[in-house]
Amino acid sequence: MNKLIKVFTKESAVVPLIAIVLGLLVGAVIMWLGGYDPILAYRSLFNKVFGNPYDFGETLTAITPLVFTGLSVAFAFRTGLFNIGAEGQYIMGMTGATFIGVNLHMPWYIHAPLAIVVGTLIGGIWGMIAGYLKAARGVNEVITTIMLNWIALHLSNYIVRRFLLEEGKGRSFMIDENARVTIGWLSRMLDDARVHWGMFFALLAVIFVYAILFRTKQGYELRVVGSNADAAKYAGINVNAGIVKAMFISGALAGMAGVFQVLGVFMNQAIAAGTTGHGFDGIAVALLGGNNPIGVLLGAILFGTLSYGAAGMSFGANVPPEIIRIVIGSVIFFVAAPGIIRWGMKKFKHKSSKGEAV
Amino acid sequence: MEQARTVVEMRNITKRFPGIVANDNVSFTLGKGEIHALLGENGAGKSTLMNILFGLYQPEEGEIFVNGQKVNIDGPNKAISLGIGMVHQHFKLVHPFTVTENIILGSEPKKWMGLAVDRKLAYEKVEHLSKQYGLNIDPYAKIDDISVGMQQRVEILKTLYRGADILIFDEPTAVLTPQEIAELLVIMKNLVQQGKSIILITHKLKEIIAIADKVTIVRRGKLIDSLPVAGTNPNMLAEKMVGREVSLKFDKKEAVIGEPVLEVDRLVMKGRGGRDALNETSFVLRRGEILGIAGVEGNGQSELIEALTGLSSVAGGSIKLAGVEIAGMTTRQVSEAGLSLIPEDRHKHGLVLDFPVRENMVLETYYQSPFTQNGFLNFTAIEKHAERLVKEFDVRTPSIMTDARALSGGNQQKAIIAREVDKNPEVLIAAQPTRGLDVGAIEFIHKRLVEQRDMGKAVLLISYELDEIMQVSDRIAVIYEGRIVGEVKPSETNDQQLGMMMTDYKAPQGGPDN
Amino acid sequence: AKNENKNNGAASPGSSASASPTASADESGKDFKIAMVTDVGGVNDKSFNQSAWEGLQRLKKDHGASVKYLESKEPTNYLTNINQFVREKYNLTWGIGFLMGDAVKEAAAKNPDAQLAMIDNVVEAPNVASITFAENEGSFLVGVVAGMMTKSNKIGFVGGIDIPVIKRFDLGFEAGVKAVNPNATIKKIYTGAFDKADLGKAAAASMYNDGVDIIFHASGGTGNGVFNEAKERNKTAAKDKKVWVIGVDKDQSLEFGDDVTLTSMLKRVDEAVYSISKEMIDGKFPAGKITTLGLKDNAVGLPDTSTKNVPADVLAKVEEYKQKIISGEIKVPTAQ
Amino acid sequence: MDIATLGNMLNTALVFSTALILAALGGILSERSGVVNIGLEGLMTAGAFAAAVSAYWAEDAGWGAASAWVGLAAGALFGVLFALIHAVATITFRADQVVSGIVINFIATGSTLYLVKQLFEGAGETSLVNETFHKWKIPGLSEIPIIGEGIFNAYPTTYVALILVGVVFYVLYKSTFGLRLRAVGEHPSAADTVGIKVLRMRYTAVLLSGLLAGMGGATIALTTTGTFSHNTISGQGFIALAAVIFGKWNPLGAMGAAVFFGFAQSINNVLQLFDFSSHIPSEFIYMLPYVLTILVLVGAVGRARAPGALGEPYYQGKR
Ligand SMILES: Nc1ncnc2c1ncn2[C@@H]1O[C@H](COP(=O)(O)OP(=O)(O)OP(=O)(O)O)[C@@H](O)[C@H]1O
Ligand SMILES: Nc1ncnc2c1ncn2[C@@H]1O[C@H](COP(=O)(O)OP(=O)(O)OP(=O)(O)O)[C@@H](O)[C@H]1O
Ligand SMILES: [Mg+2]
Ligand SMILES: [Mg+2]
Repeated sequence: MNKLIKVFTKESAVVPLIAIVLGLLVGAVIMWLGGYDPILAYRSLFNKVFGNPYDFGETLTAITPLVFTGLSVAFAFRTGLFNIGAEGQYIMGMTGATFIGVNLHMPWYIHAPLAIVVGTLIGGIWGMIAGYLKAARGVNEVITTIMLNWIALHLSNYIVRRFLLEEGKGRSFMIDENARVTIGWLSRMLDDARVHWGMFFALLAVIFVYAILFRTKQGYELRVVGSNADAAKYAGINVNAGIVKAMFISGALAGMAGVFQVLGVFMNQAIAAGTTGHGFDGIAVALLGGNNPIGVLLGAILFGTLSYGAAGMSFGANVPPEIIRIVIGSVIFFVAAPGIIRWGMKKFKHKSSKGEAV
Repeated sequence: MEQARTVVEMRNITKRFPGIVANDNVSFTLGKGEIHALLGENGAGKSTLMNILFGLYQPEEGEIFVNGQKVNIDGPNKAISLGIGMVHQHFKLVHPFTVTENIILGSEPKKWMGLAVDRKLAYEKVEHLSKQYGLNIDPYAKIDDISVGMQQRVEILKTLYRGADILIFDEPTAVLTPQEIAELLVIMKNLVQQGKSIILITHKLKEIIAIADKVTIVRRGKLIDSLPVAGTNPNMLAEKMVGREVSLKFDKKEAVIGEPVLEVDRLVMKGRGGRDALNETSFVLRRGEILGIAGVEGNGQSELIEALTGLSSVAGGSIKLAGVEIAGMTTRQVSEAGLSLIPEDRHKHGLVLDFPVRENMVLETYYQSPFTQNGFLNFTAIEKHAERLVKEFDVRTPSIMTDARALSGGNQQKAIIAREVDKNPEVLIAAQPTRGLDVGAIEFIHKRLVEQRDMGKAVLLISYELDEIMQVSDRIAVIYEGRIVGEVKPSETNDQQLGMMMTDYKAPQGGPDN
Repeated sequence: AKNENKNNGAASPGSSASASPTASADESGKDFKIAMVTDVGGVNDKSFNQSAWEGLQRLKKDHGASVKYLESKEPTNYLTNINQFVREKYNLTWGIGFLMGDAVKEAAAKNPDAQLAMIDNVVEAPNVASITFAENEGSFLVGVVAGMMTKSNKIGFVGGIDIPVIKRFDLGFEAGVKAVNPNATIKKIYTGAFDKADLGKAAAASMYNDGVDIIFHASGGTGNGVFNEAKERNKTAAKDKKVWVIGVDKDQSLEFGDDVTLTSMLKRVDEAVYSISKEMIDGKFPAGKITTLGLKDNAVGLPDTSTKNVPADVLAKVEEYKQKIISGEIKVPTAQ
Repeated sequence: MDIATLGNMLNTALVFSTALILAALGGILSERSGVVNIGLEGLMTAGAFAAAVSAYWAEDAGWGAASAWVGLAAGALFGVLFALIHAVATITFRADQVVSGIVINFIATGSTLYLVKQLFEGAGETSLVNETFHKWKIPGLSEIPIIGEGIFNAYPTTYVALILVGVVFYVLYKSTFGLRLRAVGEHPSAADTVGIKVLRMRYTAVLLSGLLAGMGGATIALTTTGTFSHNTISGQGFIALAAVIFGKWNPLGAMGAAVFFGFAQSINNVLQLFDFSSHIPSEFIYMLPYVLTILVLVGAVGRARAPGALGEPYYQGKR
């Protein structure tokens, strides 16, 4: 509970809020300089997200994978590992889910859960490779995860082409109806938006990660390893096993992001030329959320909302959607360097007190 | 010695840190050719005052005069140009660099129009300086490869290289062996003879009496007294320092020795570079006794600890704990078998500095009931445990939710001892348990070790400080090059004899000349 | 107001090539809103997305329709972007590119009143017009050019990703080469990407080093690297060692110059978008129909600028094969 | 595989490696001073953008062959500009260095594309530069078998990169500046106490890393693409980061890693051209460079030791 309260204490709540405002301001100034109407742009963004049930539902759908990849990166960070490989784990999770979804035919209460479990496991294993190489051979996980991203992309393309391809479609067969995790009634309520159970799993994952990290013996161990590996060794904790476990969990979380994109959104996997960037965005989300599970949730909401709303900006105000990356970047910047905000506030206070003196 | 001319005068210095006044209107005067001791408890503000003189901190109030001139020391550069040099409490050495590189850093001899470092000239200069002051340093050695004593000499050379006339030594002897301390004192005397002035921070009253001309005492940031050393005695200094009477004599009951509990037999372990770090080390530890392992740092003590605790595997020999073979067990198994360790490096090995005290208190027992139930941490139990230990061991912390990093060194150490002792081990290994602590804290910790002994536990005290070994141990084993070379009773030996055993003294060696 | 133009009107670079004279502008499309959604390649992909947008811009110029596009940043956007237009009651929404198939299908099913059109994929729905191209036919013709003009008898093909559309280019090209020059060998490299010029450059370098003198690329932005490598070589190469690239989708000689561009395999996405949109304006929207545009429709083929580098006899041969394909005398393979 | 093929492969590898070498050198300088730089991708993006735009303008203004050099300089300058953000955030305001690096990546991709659209009438790509760099054949040296074709018939930027490897090596290990820089990255307070301006050194290093990574990005625009668009830089910055670590923060090591990677890429093309290997599914060939990198790392002995103070903001008086 204490941590929960900490999140909402003064300093830690005010700084992000100011950061968001400043980030939006930076975006506004740039738009204004470029000859666009920032007010119209932000209004369009807001309308795109909250203007109708459909887009609201789709925004939720856009947020969901970011929660998972954000948690993935944050979890690894907490255990002292920098997982740049959420991207690859995401793809592998996707492939695992597609494989089960396409190739098997079972009742829904087995099929969907099985697809989720298999995809998640494969994402986890993909993460574990980097963990194992670090534990056993001392290979820096930053390099291996970068390399494994590319390997995952091509490997999954191979699997789709070789085992799952629907001829002439450039993608796998559609997954079995029973493997889908869409929520019919909610989807109908939201004008057919592609909402799915993944978002509830995302919320569960937030709680799960929080509980694991801060409530369980396992998480305690992993945090000790992350914070001071030497002390962990002296305390009799198996550091290498910790690294492998942590990367497994991290990978599994990223894998889940991919799993639900397949089972809830696309229903198939395309042969992809490149990665979607959800894994990299996960790094940003994790950092935005201060590597705290609840922070990650909030970060993903912000990130997802802005990204999804960007299309509205470009539709309603003809603003190039790239601007939103500048906004997000600025928000993270101000969150990460609270010194700037404090410095600014001090200057501000200083000035106003000077003003009074005069 | 000529009549002391004032070289440094610090007037009414005040320095605040968030929540604390580290220096409260402190004045300090250093005469030329003087060795001036600065004495005070942990956290009294000694380092802070000296860091101000060296330009690392800026004081909120006060003035500084060097050689009669009012100066504004806005950075180390300024201090260096004023002829001030500082040997820091925690060495400021770049470990992957060589001795020479460390010494010349910042004022390198140059060649090719300043484009390149003139290494040849640098090595020559360092060699020359080292000879001049009798420091005997290998200019080509990497810092990583030399002993702590040598590292300190590098620090001294750094200041001399920059032409310092005023040298500040911040707890220089805390990490040295008796021999090294003796040598250092000689070096310091040497330096003042060559016209340097020295400020010496130390917790060791003996050293002050032995070498200092004047002593200034601070307590909780405030100046208490400044007086000539002649005419003082350790008890008087200690009392001024803590503000109450302290007994410097350490009393303990006669040990009631029981059956053997830790039997180490011909332990062999390979060290770095293939040489034997432990070379058939054997000894026996019995219930109700404190066995002190005396020795110069680097003679296998660290490896011995690693072997005993299962951190590293041994190449041969056996370790029996209460009759059970523990060689080959994991660290956790060893711990469960009844062995506790107070590690040498509290920051690196003893604590997770970014965790609150609460979580540090269960670092080795978190997985056991009642701290973990069904895989979940039981914070009620953990908190109760932490509260109890904090109280029992007088760990001064604002709360058990405070991060360990925020505790002072002494309190960090108390927290570790609380944790280890509370595990109720058969054998408690205490490695350098009082390094860098003030007399009050040292007293507290020593008492706890003896308490364990009196409860019938066995304590293995590994220390580089002879005083500590002599005071606390019931029996002393001397380790040299990975081998126990002799065992003595404290009452039947003295510093000289021990010192000789520790260096495997055979013939007189060429020490620093004077 | 300035920015309104950026999306809605101003010609993007290179679009003037096929624009019809402005004089003929009428206002028949004034009340029509037509939009397109790009795939992740974006509207400036120098390929079908850009070509499609040029078609729409021409439509605006000629007939006063209001046109707009949205770029998809990731595959989840396909459907939401289409829906954005459908909800805004656009008269026609185009899904551009093979990858959009599923999204168009979904949107069409959920919005039976909306009119949609699809480029490069087939969507069987009553309210969708599907347009595909017989890339294999056009590729056959550039294959004929390559087969007749190679000096080394080694010809290269650089593909993006090994997917059905690209396979059509590949196989058509191969058939064309073999038809006129059975002895020529064809080296193929699939770079695995449509957006990595460095891979294109490396692939081209390997091929040219291997003695290849003409490369046909069907690899989007990856092809920039192919052109770049060819240009580099021609800078220093002796006259008889000159190497060539055959461009794709648009007349790439306009961008990369005719000193390296032998010819291009045009794929008139702009024409298709323009004409189908016009049909919609005129009330003749081919809903539910699948249109495959090939040589007979002049929707694929060689640009007029080919005369610069391709000798008349070769062009004559190309014309001959073109007729044979149209007449059905030659069947160009589409897939293995 | 004959001798000529080997030379050609090396040549191709070097084209690919040049940008990686430059960016990795930048990464080394920054990280050696104690500042993590995962913003290399963004810095390269900034460099590629500025290079493509200014070379195009210079060409338009009739500068001819000098245009490419103008582009290279502009790329370097723009890299510095973005590195300045990183420096201010991490050094002055002590922001988390990883976070700041990610921010650089975001802002660089976002703002360059935005600027392209502003400058080129809404287009997502700059117009093609014709006056890009062209290969220079070094007379004499280029006649040597294998390495003649492999190394001495390369783009001027490749020569620049190779020379810079030497320069950075020299600076790091022989010069006063390098000694101080490494000291700052290993133990800033040690450096501080001998009067080295820690923050100023770090600023210098981070800005230099922007310069080099910017040049790296520019290289890609000016030798490979001739334009700048959203995917001109796609992952090279991260590969360069890997090269920094792979090369153990040593310029020669990083160069080795970068060339190795380029070589693995060119093997990948050559494999597709040989009959014996044409049956291997192409996906496995694409994976090759990445798999090889991991295998080499696994086989390599000795863990890389990062600079001691890497990632830690410096506070004066911190213990
Ligand atoms: N950088 C700092 N930030 C905040 N507080 C500090 C800092 N440095 C020192 N202090 C505070 O100032 C007080 C004096 O610290 P200082 O290091 O000068 O003590 P000391 O007398 O040198 O102790 P010791 O004998 O342990 O070396 C400490 O209690 C500490 O709380
Ligand atoms: N960088 C810092 N920022 C804030 N507080 C600090 C800092 N460094 C030290 N302190 C404060 O200084 C106090 C004592 O620290 P210090 O390390 O001087 O203890 P010590 O008793 O001297 O132990 P040691 O044996 O480690 O020197 C602590 O209360 C801590 O809060
Ligand atoms: Mg201290
Ligand atoms: Mg101190």
